Amino acid sequence: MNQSLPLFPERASSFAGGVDAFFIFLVLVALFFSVVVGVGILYFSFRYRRTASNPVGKRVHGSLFLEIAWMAVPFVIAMFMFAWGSKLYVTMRRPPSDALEIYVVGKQWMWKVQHPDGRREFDELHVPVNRDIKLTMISEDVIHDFFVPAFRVKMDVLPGRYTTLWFRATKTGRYHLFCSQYCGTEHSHMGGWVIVMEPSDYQAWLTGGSGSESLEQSGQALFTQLACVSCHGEGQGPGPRAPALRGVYGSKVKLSDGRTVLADEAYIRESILDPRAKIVAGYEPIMPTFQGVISEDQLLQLIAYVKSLGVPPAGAQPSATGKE
Amino acid sequence: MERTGALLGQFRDLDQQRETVALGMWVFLLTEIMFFGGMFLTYTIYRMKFPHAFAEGSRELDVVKGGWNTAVLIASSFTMALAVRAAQMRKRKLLCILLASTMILGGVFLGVKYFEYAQKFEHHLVPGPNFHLNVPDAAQVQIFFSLYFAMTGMHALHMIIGEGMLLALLIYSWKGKYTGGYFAPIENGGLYWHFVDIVWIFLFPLLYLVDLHR
Amino acid sequence: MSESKEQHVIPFRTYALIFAALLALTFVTYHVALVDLGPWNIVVAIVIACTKAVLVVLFFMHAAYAPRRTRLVILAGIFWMLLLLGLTLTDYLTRPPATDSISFNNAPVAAYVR
Amino acid sequence: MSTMTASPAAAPSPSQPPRENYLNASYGIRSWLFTTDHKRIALLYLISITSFFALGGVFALLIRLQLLTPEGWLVGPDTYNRLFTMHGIVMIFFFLIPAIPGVLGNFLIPLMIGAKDLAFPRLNLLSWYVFNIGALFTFYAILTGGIDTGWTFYTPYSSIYSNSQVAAAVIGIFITGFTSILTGLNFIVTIHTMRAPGMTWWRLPIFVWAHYATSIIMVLGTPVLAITLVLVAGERLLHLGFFDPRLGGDPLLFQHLFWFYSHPAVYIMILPAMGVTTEIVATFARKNLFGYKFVAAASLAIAVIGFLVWAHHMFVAGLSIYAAMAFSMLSYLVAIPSAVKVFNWTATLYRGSVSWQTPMLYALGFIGLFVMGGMTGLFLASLGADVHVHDTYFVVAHFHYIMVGGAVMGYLGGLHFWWPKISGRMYPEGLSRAAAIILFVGFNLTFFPQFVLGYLGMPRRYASYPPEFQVLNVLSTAGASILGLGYILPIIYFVWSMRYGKVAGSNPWPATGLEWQTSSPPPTENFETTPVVTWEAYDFEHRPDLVLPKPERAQPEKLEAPGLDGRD
Repeated sequence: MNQSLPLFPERASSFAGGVDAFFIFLVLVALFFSVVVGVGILYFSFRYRRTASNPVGKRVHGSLFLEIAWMAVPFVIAMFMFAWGSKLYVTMRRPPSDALEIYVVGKQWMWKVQHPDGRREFDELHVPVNRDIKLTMISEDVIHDFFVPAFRVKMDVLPGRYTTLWFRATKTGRYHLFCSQYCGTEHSHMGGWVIVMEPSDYQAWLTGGSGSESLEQSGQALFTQLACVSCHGEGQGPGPRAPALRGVYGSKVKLSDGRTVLADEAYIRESILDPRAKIVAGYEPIMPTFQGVISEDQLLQLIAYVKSLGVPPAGAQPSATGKE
Repeated sequence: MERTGALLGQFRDLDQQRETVALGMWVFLLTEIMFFGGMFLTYTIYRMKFPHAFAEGSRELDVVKGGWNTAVLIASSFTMALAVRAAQMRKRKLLCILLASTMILGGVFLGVKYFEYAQKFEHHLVPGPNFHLNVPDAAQVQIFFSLYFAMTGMHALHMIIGEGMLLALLIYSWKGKYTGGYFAPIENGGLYWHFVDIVWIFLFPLLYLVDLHR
Repeated sequence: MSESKEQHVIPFRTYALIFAALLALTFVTYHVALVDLGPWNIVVAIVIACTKAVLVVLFFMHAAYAPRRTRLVILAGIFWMLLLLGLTLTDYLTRPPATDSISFNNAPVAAYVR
Repeated sequence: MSTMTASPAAAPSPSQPPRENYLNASYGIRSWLFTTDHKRIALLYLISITSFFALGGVFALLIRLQLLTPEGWLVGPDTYNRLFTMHGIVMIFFFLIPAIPGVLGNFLIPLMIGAKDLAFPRLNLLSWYVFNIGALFTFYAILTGGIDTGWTFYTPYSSIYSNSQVAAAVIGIFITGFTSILTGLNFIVTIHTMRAPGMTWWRLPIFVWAHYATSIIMVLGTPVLAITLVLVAGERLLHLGFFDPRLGGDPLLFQHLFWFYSHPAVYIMILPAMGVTTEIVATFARKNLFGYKFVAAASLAIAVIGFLVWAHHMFVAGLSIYAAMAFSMLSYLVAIPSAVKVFNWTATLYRGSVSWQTPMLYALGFIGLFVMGGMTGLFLASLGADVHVHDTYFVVAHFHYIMVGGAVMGYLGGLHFWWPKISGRMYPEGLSRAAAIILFVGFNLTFFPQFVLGYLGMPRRYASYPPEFQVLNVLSTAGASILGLGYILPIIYFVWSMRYGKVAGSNPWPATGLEWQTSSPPPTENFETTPVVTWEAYDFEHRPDLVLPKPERAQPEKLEAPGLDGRD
C-alpha cells in the first residue's frame, strides 16, 4: 500500500458526494472558529503578557454588542448546518418507490441477504450499479447496524421491527460492510463486502445460484406447508374462515375495533406473529400465533408472497376491507 | 428558652438551618419525581402501543382492593398532616397517636398489597416463564404486569422505608424531641409520606382503571 | 421569635375538608371509569389524579404557604417530568402508525413488482 | 448588621505553615474516615478517584495496545469487549462524573461562598461511602469476569443476551448514582442558603455557578438513569419484560431513557471544568471576567438545553424523521452558550496581564481542545453527517476531546491551581509545565488520528479491523504512550510536593476568590470570622491587597523578561 494516507473513503454511492461536500463545509467552519479562537488566545496572551509595567489587567467592561454578535452569528451558521444536514438526511431516509428491494436479516454475528429472485447470500451483498436499492432489514436477536462507509449510509437493524436503508451505487467494486452497533463477542467480524456489479453481471450472478426458488415461491410453499391455505384460501377469493390476502398489501384494512391500518410489511409481520393484535373487521380471532414457529427469513418469504398477490382489483375494495 | 433543637455547626442561626433543611427535602423529592418519571414514561409508551393488552391486564387486578387501599393511603396522609399540625402546636401525645395511626394505616396498605401480590403469584400473572393468561396478546400483557410490579413494587419499597422513618419519628416524639418548637424532621417526614401518597394517586387510575367499562 | 413565620398552623377544618375532597375524588374517578367515554376516560382519570395531587401538595405539604423557592422546585420537577414525557413522545407520535418509522412514503404495492 | 469587611487573614510569613489547619487538626485513620469536614472528604474523593483513573487508564492502555495490529494481537474479542466496556464504565461513572465536583467542588464551594461547611456535612460523608460501595459492586463485576455490553448497556443485549456480570455492574452504577444525587442536592442547597453576607448571586465565582448548573443536572438526570438500570436489572434477574422485543418491547425506549441522563451527564463532566477554566483565566490574566453575567447564565443555559438534545445519539437507531429533526435543531442550540463561554474567555485576555504558569497552560489547552471537541460536536448534531460518522471512531475522538481534552484538562488545571490551597505547598513549576505540554501533545497525537479513522469508516468497539486502518491506529497508540507519561508525572510531583514543595502562603497567585483569603491549608472552620463580601468576583483593580509575589519566586517572569517589549 504505497498510496498516501487517504482522508476520505471511496465515493461509491449517489449520497457520497453530497455528504462529503457537507463534511468539507463543516470542517471549514470548524477550522475558521478554531483559528479565530486560537489566534485570539495566542495574540492576546503575548501582546498583553505580564511584565513589570503591566502587573494588572485593565478593567474592561463587557460588551453587549459583542455578546449578541457571538450568539447571533453562531446561531445563524448552526441553523444553516441544521438545514443542510436535514436535507441530506430526509433524502437518505425516504427510499424511492421503484427501488429494487432486498431483504437483510442480521443475527449474531452474520448478515443474511435474500434477493427477490430467491438467491441468498451470507455476509455479502451483490447489487447492480446505478440502480436504487432498498434494503428492508430486521434482526433476529440484538441490535445490529448495517454500515457501508463507501456509500455513507448506515441504519440500525432492530429486533422486532423493520428498518429500511436505501442507496444507489455509482461505481462497481468491492466495499466494506460493517456492523457498527455493538452486538457481542464477534461484533468486529460481523461484516463482509458489498459487491457492486454491472447490471448484466448482476443478472448473471442472480441466475448463477443453485437454482433456488424465488422468495415468493418459497413463501407460497410455506403458505401451503403451514396450512395457511385452509383458512385464507388459495389467495384468490376470501377463504372459509379468514380474509383473503389478494390485494391486501398496501391497502387500508378495517379492524374489528373500528380502526383502519395500512397493511405494510410490519402489519403483515405482526399479523403472523401476533394474529390477535389486530383483528380484521368481520372475522373471529381464531388464527394461531406463529411466534417461535417460523424464522425471520421465512417471515420475509411469506411477506414477499403476500405482496406478490398484487394490487387490490381496480374499483373494488378487497373483501377484507370492504366487508362490514 | 425552650429547647429548639441543636444548631448544627455549619449554620449561622436556626432560621438558616430550617430554611436549608426544608429546601434539601424538596430537592430530594424532585429527584423522586424523576425516578418515578422514568416508569411513567415507560408506561405511557406501552399503553399507547398496546391499549388492548393493558385493558386485559388491568382487568386481572382487584379494583375493589385497589380502591380501598387508595382510601386507606389518603387517610394515612390525612393523619400525617395532622401529626405535623400537632407538632406545630406542641402536643406530644396527640403527635404520637397520629404518627402511630399513620403507621397503622400504612401497614394496612402494605398488607392488602401483600395479598394482592400473592394472588398474582397464584394466578400465574407474574411475568417470566410461569406467566400464563389465556388472552389474545398475552405477551404484551406481560409488559403490563412487569410495569405493574415495578411501579407498585417501587411504591411499596418507598412505603416500607417510610414506615421505618415513622417508627424513628415516633420514638423521638415520645421522648418529646419534636414538641419543643423544633419539628423539622416531622415536617420532612410528612413531605415524604405525602409524596408517596401522590405517586399512588396516579398509580391507581393508571393500573386499576384501564377501560374498566368494558 | 423568627420561628413564628414557619409556624403557620392550618386549621383542622381545612385538613378535614381536603381529606373529604380526596376521598370524594377517589370515588368519582372509580365511577367515571365505569362509563364508556371513549378516549376521554384516560383524560378524566388523569385530570382527577392531578387535582388530587395538587390538593395534597398545596395543603398537606403546605406548598400554598411555602416560600417562592419551594414552589420553584416543585415547578421544576413538573417541568422536567413533562420534558421527559413530551420529548420522547415526539418520536413515538411521529412514527407512522403500526409500521416501522422508515417506510415513510408508504411505498405502495409497486415497490416490488417482478 | 456589621459592616466589617473580611480581614484578609493576616497571612503568616510564607516560610512557616500555619500551626493549626484541617490537615493537622486531628490525626489517625478514624479522624479521616469519620470526618464531616468537606475538605477532608474532598481528599478522600481524591484518593478514590485517582485510583479509578489509574484503573481506567490501564484498560485504555490495553485497548490501545490491542489495536496496534489489525488482527488484534493481545487479547481475544471477548476480553477486548470487556476492556472497552470497563474502561468506559470506570472512567465515566467512577472518574469523570465525580472528579471535579467530588474533589474540587467539595473542597472549594464552601470556601468560595464563605461558609463553614456544606449544608449537609454528614450526607456529604455518606456520599463518599456510597460511592465506594457502588465501586465495590463494580469491582466485583470486574473481578468475576467483567462486563461486555459497552458502557451504554443497550438492550436487548444487556438485558437478555450478554453472558457477563451485567447485573453486578448495573447495581454498582445504580448505587454510585446516589453519590451524584446527594452531592448535587448538597451543592444546590448550600449555594442557595449558605452564602456569606454580601455574597450575592452575581458576585459568585463562575466555578460556583458552574457547579450549581452541574448539580441541577445531577439531581434531575441521575434518578432517570437509576430507574432505567433498575428496569434492566429487573428484566435480567427477575424476567420482567420492559424492553424485550419478544414481548413487543421497544429497544429504542431504553435508549431514550438512557440518554435522557447520559447526554446531560456529558455536561456534568464539562461544566465544572468550564468553571475551573474561568477561574484560572481570570486569575492569570489578572483581570475581571469579560461578560461575567453571560458566562454565568451560559452555565445554566447549557444545563437546561442539555436536557433537550438526547436523541441525537439515536439518529440512525430508528428514530422518526421528525423527532430526529427536532433533536438535531435543539442540539445546535446548545452550541450557543458554549460559544459564549469560549469567546468570553478569549476576550478576557484582551488588555490583561497574562502569565503562562502551569494552571494557565491547562486552561488555555482546555479552551483549544474544547473548541475542537465542540466544533466536531456540530458534525454529529447534523443529521446528514451523523449518519456516516455515527458509531465510528469519529465519535470516539469527539467525546475524548470533550472528556479528556476538556474535563480531564480542566480537572488537572484546577488541581494545580488550588494545590497550594489544598496542601499548603507549591508543586515544581518547571516539571509541571513540561507535564502540561506533554499531555497536550500526547492527547492530540492520540485522538486526532481517530477523527480521520472515523471518517474513513472504522466502527468503534472493534477488536480487530481491516489492515488499511493500521497506520492511524499505530499513531494513536504512540500518542497514548506519551499521554500516559504525562499523567504519571503530576501524580509523582504532587506527592513529592506535599513534603518537599515550597510553602505556598495563603494567596500565591494572587487570586480574588474568598478561598484565598484564608490560610493555606485552611483551618477546619474555613474562616476565623465569617467574611463579609463587598466586591465583585475577579475585581483585581480594586484589590490593592493582592500584590504579585516577588520575582525570584515566580520563575515565569524570567521567561517574559522585560526588554523584549519596550513599548508597554
